[in-house]
Amino acid sequence: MSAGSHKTYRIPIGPVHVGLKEPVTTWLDVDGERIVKATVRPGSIHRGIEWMARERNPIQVIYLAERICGICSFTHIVAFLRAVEDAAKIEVPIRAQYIRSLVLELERVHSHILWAGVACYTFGYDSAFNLGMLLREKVMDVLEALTGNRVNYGVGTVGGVRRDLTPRAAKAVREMIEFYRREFQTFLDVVTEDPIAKARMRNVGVLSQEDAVKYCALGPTARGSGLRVDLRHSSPYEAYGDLGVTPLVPQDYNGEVFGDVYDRFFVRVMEVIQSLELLEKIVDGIPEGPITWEPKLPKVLSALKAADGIGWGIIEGPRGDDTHVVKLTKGEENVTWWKVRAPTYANAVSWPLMFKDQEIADAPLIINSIDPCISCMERILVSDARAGRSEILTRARLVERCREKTRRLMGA
Amino acid sequence: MTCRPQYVQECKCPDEVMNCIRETLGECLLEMELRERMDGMPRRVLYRDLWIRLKRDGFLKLVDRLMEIDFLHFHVMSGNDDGDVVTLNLHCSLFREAGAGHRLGVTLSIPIPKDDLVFPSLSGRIPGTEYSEREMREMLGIHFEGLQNTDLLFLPENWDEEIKPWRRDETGPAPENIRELS
Amino acid sequence: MTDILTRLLSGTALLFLVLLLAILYDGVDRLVHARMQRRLGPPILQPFYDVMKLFVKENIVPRRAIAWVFNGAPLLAVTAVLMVFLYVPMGSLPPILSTGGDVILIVYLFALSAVAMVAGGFASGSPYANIGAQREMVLMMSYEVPLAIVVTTLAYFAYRSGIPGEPFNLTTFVAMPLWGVAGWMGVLGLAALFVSLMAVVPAEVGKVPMDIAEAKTEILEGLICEYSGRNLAMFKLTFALRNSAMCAVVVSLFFPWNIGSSLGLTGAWLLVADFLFFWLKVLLLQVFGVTLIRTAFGRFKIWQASQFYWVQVGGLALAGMILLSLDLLA
Amino acid sequence: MKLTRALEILPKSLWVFHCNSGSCNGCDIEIVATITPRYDIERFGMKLVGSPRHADVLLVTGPVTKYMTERLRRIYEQVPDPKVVIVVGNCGASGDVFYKSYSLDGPVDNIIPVDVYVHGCPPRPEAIIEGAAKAVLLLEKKREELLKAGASR
Repeated sequence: MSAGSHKTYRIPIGPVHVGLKEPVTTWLDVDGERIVKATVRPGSIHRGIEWMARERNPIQVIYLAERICGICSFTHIVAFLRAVEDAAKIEVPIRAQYIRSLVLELERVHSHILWAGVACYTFGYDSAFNLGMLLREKVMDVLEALTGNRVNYGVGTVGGVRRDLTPRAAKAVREMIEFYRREFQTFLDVVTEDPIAKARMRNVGVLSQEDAVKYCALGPTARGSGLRVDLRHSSPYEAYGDLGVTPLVPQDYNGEVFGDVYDRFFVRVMEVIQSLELLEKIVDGIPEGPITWEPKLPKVLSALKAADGIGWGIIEGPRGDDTHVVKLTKGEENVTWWKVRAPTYANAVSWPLMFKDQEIADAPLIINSIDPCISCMERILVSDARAGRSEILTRARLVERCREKTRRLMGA
Repeated sequence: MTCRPQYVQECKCPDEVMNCIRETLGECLLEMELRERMDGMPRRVLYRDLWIRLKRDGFLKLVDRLMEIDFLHFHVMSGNDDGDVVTLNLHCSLFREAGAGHRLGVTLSIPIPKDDLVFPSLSGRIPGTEYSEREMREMLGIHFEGLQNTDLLFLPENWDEEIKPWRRDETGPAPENIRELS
Repeated sequence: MTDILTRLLSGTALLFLVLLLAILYDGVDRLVHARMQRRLGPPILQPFYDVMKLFVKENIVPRRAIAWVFNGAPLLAVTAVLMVFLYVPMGSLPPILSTGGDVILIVYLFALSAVAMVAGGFASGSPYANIGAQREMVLMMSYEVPLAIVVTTLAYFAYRSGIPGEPFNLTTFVAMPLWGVAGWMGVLGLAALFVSLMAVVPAEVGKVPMDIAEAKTEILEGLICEYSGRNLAMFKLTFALRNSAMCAVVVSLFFPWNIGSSLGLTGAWLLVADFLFFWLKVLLLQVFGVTLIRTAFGRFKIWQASQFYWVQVGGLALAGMILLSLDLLA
Repeated sequence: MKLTRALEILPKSLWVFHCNSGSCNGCDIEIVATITPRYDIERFGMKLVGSPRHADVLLVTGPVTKYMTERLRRIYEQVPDPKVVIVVGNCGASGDVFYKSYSLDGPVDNIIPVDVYVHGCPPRPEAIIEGAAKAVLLLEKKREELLKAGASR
């Protein structure tokens, strides 16, 4: 290592990353293996979704909201729907609320297991990754049985849900709960008790409780820093008021809080087990009744056209609270404006703090630690100095270049 | 002002907060509404949202007052071009850690005249607002006084900074800036 | 003259065979790894396909790279490791260059190939490759210490306990297994040395948990990040060969027993049987020493790996040394 | 020609580099699902690699954002010949729900030449594997072209 000399150089992590506004390029100023400074630059996947929504009616926006992020798609839908229902004063039937909660919890299970697996993959623990992903297929099967899709389920609609919970699906959910109760402990043991895994995660990317408050951290990131914040507890929505969720913090289990990657990992893995309990309560307690406020779409649309006002929907997604704000104007079919705040948007502000004085080896892990979306693992790009080239490449030129290279290759 | 970076464990009732806001703002308060969010079985109030419309002059005073009650957790800023004014909404919450059903959502909605699009930055008080302020700057053209970092956040490096994507007037994206993919 | 010619011919043939075996063993490694992760895994010949494909792919030299170092490094790396096999006795087959070299030379050859890779990494002009090269260097400095302790202790022990032959030559160890010479303390010491040598293997071959220099998810394959086509193929060969070479050396040092003579074979059959048995031992060692370890653990950080080699493995090697010395005194 | 023999083996080894150019992540998790035990693409000799220099196939997801355009071109150039580009997901093929925006430059074939489209939002892992199988055939064809170009010289 460059001992003595303090020549720092910049390496980029990213820019390919995920979510609505969550994709991030992180420029790390590195001295040897140590990170001196981190600059975060999101925006590589800014698609202008909020702007697109201005030309669509709320029902159409649902499908746009679903594609903000493929992992927490249902979270975004429910947050959006709650905002619309708040603005239009629509009451959702109880059964629909339970089904929404059910899918939200299933999504949390799949998201957390995916994240835990990917985190293991990030520090080269492929076996745990494979084990995690193997376990995750079970919840994907249940989601498929319930909704017909593995990802982007399309079950939400204004005033309710589009798919009922059939007895068969309920049985599948119960089976899944049994399966995880049996099998998930192995994964937990493999990862939390592995010495290398622990060494890689402990005291890495620390976010103190004070900073977590100041930088408005959310979800498992905040809970990993010891804050008892969980919207399912502090402002219950849908069926969560009946389920009684308590925030899960590491100090209740381990006695102390480090606020590091391990704590965030621990919170997420334990939340899977918590979700299983919630799922059981939901399946047991789901009441009979209609699943939509109004099954006929034209009626819904006319009600939305007549609505006027701003609605705010905020729910606890797998990664933290997801905020949607919608303005509907009387006489206008389309959404006037719409604001989405995915959890990573808020959590990313605290990234530079976590990076300070860490090693490059930890950088992808730290990036991962707040964002359980599939990480930048295989998508870190090398950006080179040739970026300064001013020539604009057309597609024809590119093909030409490609052929040129071929000729060069064959000539050599 | 130094804020205490922790949440209170006990909440105040919404009426008390509302009185406090009324006192602090005086004539700067334009409108205040308390919404009760009902859900569950039996249907009952699960949490409350407070919607406040206020003048720009009373904004900092109110934030400081609310910070004395609890650390104001900042969610996001939203905004819209409403013709003569740009409306900026700050979505925050109080009593985040104060127990079941006690969180109080607070939305501060402030109209800013277009000929004077200046707003005080909160990033000194709540560092978590930095991204939102940068976003509002590039999307709506609001100048935040005291915001250190004014780099582009979401738009590409070669973006023409005169174009503000969310504006509906001549500074918004012109048809030639918009691409139809299919 | 004819001697040199036969050696040249047999050497080439042997190296070719070794190359094939090393690649095949890489396939076994991948298959076993996949099966242990409850996957079906690639076909056993997958590494052959990979390497052959890479040889016909385009070979890109980055503009900022120093071309001759960049292209020369893989060649040097692969040659250095291949050379190792010329000094390793395989079964009852004596090493091709038996007179010329000893264990110290083998250690140097390993180091040379590692240095070649580092040079290639530095020459590619990418920050990731740069970091990878730095890490490889640090790693090298860390694992060389236990390696040196093990090798010198064994040679010293062989010399003092009066085993005939050059103390540093591998043939010496093969001719007379040390386990039989040592007392109970010596056996303990040998076991300690064996374990510490096995701990060095993952670092030498660049596999998890010591694949720090090539970490895919951290620094994009690090060292070999900028390599493509032919050069990359040669690096892949280097990794496969290092794996087999390292295990072959360990087998020669610690498990030199042969099967042929006890089966009553003679002549060419003896050579063939011992040769196969030797490679079987190498395979077993590779599966247990490398594949199992890489399945069971995650990746170390560079300072954790350094610490591991300096403190734990180094300590174990020292303990082995002390035990063996005590055994000599007793 | 000896090279031809060697080339017959090529399709059995397919190294994939994955680039997200603005996708919603749905395709990306399905791509991850294909490398996990249930779908395990390694049994066909495919694997995800960390550097475009090692890749045979460039897998692109998402409608290309303006920020990513240049980067996508650069990655495309870094992939050594012969190479195949697969677009996974509807939005990379046509824009899909993101059909009109101020910050998109896509779809992908507007930026780089695309060989295989895998449709679906997101496509199932089986569909992605099928796309890869198509890519294998194309790769073979491209290699033959390469050979011809080499022979004519």
